[in-house]
Amino acid sequence: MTAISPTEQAAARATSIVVAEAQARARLRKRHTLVIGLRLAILVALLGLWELGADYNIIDPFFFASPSGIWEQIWSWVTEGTSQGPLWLQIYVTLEETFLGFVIGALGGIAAGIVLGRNKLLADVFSIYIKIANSVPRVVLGSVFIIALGLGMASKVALAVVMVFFVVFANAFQGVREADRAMIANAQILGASPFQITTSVIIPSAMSWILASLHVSFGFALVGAVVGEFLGAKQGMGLLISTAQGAFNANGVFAAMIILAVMALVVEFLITRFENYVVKWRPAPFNEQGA
Amino acid sequence: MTAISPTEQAAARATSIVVAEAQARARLRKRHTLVIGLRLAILVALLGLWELGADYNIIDPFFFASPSGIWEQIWSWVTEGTSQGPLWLQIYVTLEETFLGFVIGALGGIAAGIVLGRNKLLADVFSIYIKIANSVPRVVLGSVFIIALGLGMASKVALAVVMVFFVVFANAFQGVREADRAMIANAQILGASPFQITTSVIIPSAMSWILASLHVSFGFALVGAVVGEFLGAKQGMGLLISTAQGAFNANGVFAAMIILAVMALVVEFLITRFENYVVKWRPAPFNEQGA
Amino acid sequence: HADKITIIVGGMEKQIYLPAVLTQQLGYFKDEGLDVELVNSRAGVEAENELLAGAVQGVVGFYDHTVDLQSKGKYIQSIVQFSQAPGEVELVSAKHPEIKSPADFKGATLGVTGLGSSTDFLTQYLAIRNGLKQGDYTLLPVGAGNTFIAAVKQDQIQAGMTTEPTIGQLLKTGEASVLVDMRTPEKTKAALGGDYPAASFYVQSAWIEDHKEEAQKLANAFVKTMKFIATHSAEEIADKMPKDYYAGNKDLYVQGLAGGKAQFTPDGRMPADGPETVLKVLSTFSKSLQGKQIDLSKTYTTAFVDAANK
Amino acid sequence: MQLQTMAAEKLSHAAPPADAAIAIDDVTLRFVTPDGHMMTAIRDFTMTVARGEFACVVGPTGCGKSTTLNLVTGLLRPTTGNVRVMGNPVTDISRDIGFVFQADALFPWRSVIDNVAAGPLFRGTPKAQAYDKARDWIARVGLARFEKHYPHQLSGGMRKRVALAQTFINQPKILLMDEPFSALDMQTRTAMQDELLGLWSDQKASVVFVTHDLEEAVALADKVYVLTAGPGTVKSVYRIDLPRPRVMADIRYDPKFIEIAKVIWNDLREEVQLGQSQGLQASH
Amino acid sequence: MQLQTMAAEKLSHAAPPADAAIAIDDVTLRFVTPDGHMMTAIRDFTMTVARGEFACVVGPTGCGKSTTLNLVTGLLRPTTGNVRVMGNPVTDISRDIGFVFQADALFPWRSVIDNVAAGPLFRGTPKAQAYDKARDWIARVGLARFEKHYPHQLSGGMRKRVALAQTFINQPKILLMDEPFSALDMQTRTAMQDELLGLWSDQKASVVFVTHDLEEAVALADKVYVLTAGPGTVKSVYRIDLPRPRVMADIRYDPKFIEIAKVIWNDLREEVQLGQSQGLQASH
Ligand SMILES: Nc1ncnc2c1ncn2[C@@H]1O[C@H](COP(=O)(O)OP(=O)(O)OP(=O)(O)O)[C@@H](O)[C@H]1O
Ligand SMILES: Nc1ncnc2c1ncn2[C@@H]1O[C@H](COP(=O)(O)OP(=O)(O)OP(=O)(O)O)[C@@H](O)[C@H]1O
Ligand SMILES: [Mg+2]
Ligand SMILES: [Mg+2]
Repeated sequence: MTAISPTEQAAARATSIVVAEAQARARLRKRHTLVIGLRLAILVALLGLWELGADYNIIDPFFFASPSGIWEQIWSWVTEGTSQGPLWLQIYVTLEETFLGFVIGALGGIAAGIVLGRNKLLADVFSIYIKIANSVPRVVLGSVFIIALGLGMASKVALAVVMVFFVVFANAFQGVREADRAMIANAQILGASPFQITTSVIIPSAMSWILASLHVSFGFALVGAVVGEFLGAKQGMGLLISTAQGAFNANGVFAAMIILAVMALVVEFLITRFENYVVKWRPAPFNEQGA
Repeated sequence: MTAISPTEQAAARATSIVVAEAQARARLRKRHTLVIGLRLAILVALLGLWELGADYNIIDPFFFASPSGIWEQIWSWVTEGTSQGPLWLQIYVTLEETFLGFVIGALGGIAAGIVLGRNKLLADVFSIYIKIANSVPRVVLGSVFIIALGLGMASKVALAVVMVFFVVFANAFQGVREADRAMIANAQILGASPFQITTSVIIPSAMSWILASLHVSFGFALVGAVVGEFLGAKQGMGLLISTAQGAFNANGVFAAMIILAVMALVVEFLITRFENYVVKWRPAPFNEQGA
Repeated sequence: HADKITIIVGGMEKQIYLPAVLTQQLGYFKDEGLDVELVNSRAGVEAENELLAGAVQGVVGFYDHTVDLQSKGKYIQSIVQFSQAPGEVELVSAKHPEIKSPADFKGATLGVTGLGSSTDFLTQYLAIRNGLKQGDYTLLPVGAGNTFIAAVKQDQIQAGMTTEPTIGQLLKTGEASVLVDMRTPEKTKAALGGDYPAASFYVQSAWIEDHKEEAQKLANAFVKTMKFIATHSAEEIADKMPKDYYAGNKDLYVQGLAGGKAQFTPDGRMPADGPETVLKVLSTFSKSLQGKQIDLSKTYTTAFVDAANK
Repeated sequence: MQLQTMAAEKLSHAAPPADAAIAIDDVTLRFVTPDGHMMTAIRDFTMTVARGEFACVVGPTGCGKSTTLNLVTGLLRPTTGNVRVMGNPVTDISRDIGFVFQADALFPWRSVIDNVAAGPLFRGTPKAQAYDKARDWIARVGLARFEKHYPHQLSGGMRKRVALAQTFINQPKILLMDEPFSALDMQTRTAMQDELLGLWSDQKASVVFVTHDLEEAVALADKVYVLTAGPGTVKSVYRIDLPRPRVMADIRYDPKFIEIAKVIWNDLREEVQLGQSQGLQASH
Repeated sequence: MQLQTMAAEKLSHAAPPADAAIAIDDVTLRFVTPDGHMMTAIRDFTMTVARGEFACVVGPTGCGKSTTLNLVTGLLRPTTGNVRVMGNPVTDISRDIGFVFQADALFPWRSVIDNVAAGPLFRGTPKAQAYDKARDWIARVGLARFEKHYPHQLSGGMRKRVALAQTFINQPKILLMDEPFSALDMQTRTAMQDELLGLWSDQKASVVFVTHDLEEAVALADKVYVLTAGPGTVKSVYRIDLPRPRVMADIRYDPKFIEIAKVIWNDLREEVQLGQSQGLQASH
């Protein structure tokens, strides 16, 4: 052992911290690669099994399609268009309906959740009617909407709205009710008006509730729009599925569903982005924390 | 003013407390009456407007039925049975499917939510697949289930399951992620195994999340079962609706929906009961607290 | 410039409604100066409701709806008749060779697309005509397409009524065979005792009053198409249809079309005894028709077709 | 001991005057216990804080100190009796009050500066001004380096200081503080006490200050309330006549101070022991 | 001041021996701050607690005391350096440890008795036995009447006592306590201190006790660690040689005690002042 001067020691320490932090970053990167790798592995394994199953007729491709067939179908839609026009138009139509429905339903759900969550009397009186409305089969509602709103975009949007509304409402309502009472009291004492309490305490604390419901309800909005298109439409992914079903084109049905899934994932990615931005104040769980 | 002895004073105080508490109880009772009254008033007003609208043909009863017509329809179903057999049998069939689907979907959602919520790697890898599955239109799934599971109860239950699963999963997952990290750490230090942490910290703290999703998802299970019956069934409320629709019998469609709503409310009542039992430890919000 | 006319088709890809899309594909609407928009809706009720609500101008669907709706006080009229046979086939599962005619339906479960649908009434009519009573058999609504095939495969139905392309699909795999064919007028007469007008183009009676010109133009376009069908081979017709409608298996589509082409009327005209047959079939089973007086002459008109054929 | 020679003067209970800043008049408050019974938290409680007065409340743990403050804010309602603030009955949560909660009540989604600026922003102060003020107060509680941190990134004592800044910034006329300094080290605590006294004398505020540190109570207060154990009620009230301005770092060595503290301490000790034996009794 | 004549002996830093109950060896821990930079919470931190030793930690607020305890429990991992408990590197959260958190960590859905019984139940003690033990400990902390209450129905001090009972009932070999008594009144605090000392000597436990009350630290400890402000590191370590058993109610009047407290106080004050000026500096 040789003696080390204090400055050397300090320098050594600083180096070791830099090294430790670089290692931590490398670990994070490695983990990210691992996650992507595992996801891909699962995807490849599933598709491989499916394709094999279809080849050996264990999974009847007549009913359940096959990855290669689906791919061909998508390719043909992309290059040659669908019977209803170009593929991107179908996607655009469905996406527009879904988006409108999602936004209206989510905003409505959040607003209703906050209003009823903040006012016990209103909640006691009206929540029973919301429960009733939620038990109405959407397919039947679909027909009612078509009668009332016609076969245009409005009825699909309405159907997407009712798919989204209840999920978001339920969560927003409960989220509001769960807001910490001490924090509300603190805001009140600091001088917040009821409206300010809502915007600066209630909404931030209900945010993770609302976001959780948004994650699941975009898929629901998509389902609503597609069901609406099923019931009657001249454009859209739902019609594409309906036509494919009618023509025993399992590949077409699954191809359309995969396109829907990709749409959902893109929006999901955006919601997650938004979520990370909104809840960046949140502490990491102890076991995931590391410099 | 006459002098009062200390004992008299104490007695007077005790009395005034008893009086104050009796008053508080009376206020509670009065509020309950008010809520019920308001609910009924809204119901009566809605039905009255509907009936009037139907009478004066503002609301076309051919499309939107009328309360009196609905009532006659229900009465005729009750007394004479439906074309598919007695009404209670239809209710029973649908309720059984719904219940099975609800229980399986909810348990599955909770289990998946807890497993993925507790394990970051699994969550990172699998949640993307759950998102994809959630974007599959349920109507398409319906025919896939009928192909795979036949036209019996299984396919309706499966449809109810997929309606329930995602909502419950999303909430259970987020609920688990929200569990207070200090509390988890405390349990761990007190000697809890991972399983004990799950049962005694994670589940209780995710409970209000799970319950919120159960409220909304029973309605969804009902919708799933009914849609399944729409696609093909021998019995059930869905078939009743579909038959009534086919016969342009709007009263029949709405009557069936009202029966569904009543079923949903009964179950909702039971869930609320359960909720009150489970979360009785919860502090009342400051403004609703009172002796 | 003409107003936009919206027409609901009860399944654009279905062969029985083929004239609708074909007219569009052949450009006959444009030739007439019409701006027609076709909307797909596989659930029949939606189409009728929309028509009655006035949101669309016409529907391509089964003629029997005009009769049924009249019993409920709503008047709609077929102005062009596409087919004189239902285009439906009663298939029997290969697992049940013992069923050789509708007379053997006793104790069997029979697949129909939906309760109260045309397939429901036709199936029951076949059974009754062959000496059975209601209750001797069970009806199961299984829809069309995949679910129908699955029901046959899983032996949940022993026989069932459906249309192309489900027929072709099941025949191809040999899982079912034809028991009663109602795709040609001759065979339909044999099975039902008369012509059975099915696919048709109908509109609200009130609409005709103020839209005679449009109605005529529509009739002209459709009649041209009916003639095209009559004078071209199945293959030539299939070539005109969007590729998605036969998705990779064009042969089967052509085969089905060849077998069913005869169901189409050559001129769009209502077969003379057709409406009666329909009324007979419906009034035997449909509760809403019982005890009601139906004026068949208000359910269709040949005026426009006649003019078009001139 | 000769009370009359002392600066601490034991006051007798009396109905509060109408113009007091805070007047709690013969209040009883009962809670419903888990087994459905009623539990009296405080009983026959009477307390008056005049305008510009600094009152400290001491008493054994669980005797109802926090409950008393909650009554003043309007977060809890008395079962019987009534509470007035600035002469008006308490019906809703008042904006004139500043309240430092015993437990953490910061907004976890707001950074330190956003937390501190919350009050002025709620009250309509322009943004720039509110943030300037907030920065000033953050510096006063010694957290300038932590402006952008979120509460969960702070230590317990730092969080408490943020809560203090959050309340002080509003310069409330009535200031309620529930054990505000117990998580602070002695030096920081002294600095905060000085800050508090400064604010109090600048604002002519009325203060109710709950603490377990009797010396702190005596050092700060005009008036010390000693509560009884069990269902809390006022056991005795002492007026502290130590001269002002008081310098926190020195006052503890003042012989008058030591004497007063001793007297109140004896009074308090009885109560605390009683409270403990009550707790133990019921264990059998 | 003559250090050699005193019972407080300033120890020099040295690498910890292998058999220590707790050995923190040259640890640095950095957090990511909101603006993405790294902030050093503790640096070059070395600390050893022998088996059966009672160590107190004092230091200005925010200096890294809680962080140090979290390192020992395994809730936080060091950026560099390593931490050993009972000779083994800390990889996971250990069951041999008892930890009284600075903030509330009770289970709000469990009543007092269920909270206290949690530890034994988790560790597989039969139910009846666990509840008997829990009842005993609840009585010891003076909460027998509140067995069935839920945490939100208790006062702050009561909740803290439940947390103490919850930890003590497990009779841990290593006991970490983060300002456990700061919410208690003096009398209750003394009782709890006696309870703690009893437990410690019965169990031959090793204790790390964080407090802001220097007198409390000196009264309880074998060894007092004084931490520096800013990124915390050990400034000095004092060995307290006051005889045992110590009686809490009396020890404060022991002249030796007063002397020791004074020495450490001077040492600490420097740090605290430094910490404050740091906070103020950055405000510009
Ligand atoms: N929501 C509640 N339900 C039932 N009892 C309650 C409730 N809140 C408080 N209590 C009871 O009221 C009493 C007084 O509580 P409080 O919080 O006012 O005490 P405290 O004097 O502030 O004590 P500490 O010094 O420990 O903070 C306690 O016995 C407590 O158990
Ligand atoms: N998650 C975190 N992210 C960033 N900084 C943190 C985090 N947790 C703690 N810190 C910082 O680490 C430092 C030490 O905090 P710690 O809680 O250990 O202090 P402490 O000595 O316990 O103080 P107190 O006496 O106030 O409880 C503080 O400056 C704090 O801001
Ligand atoms: Mg308190
Ligand atoms: Mg700390």
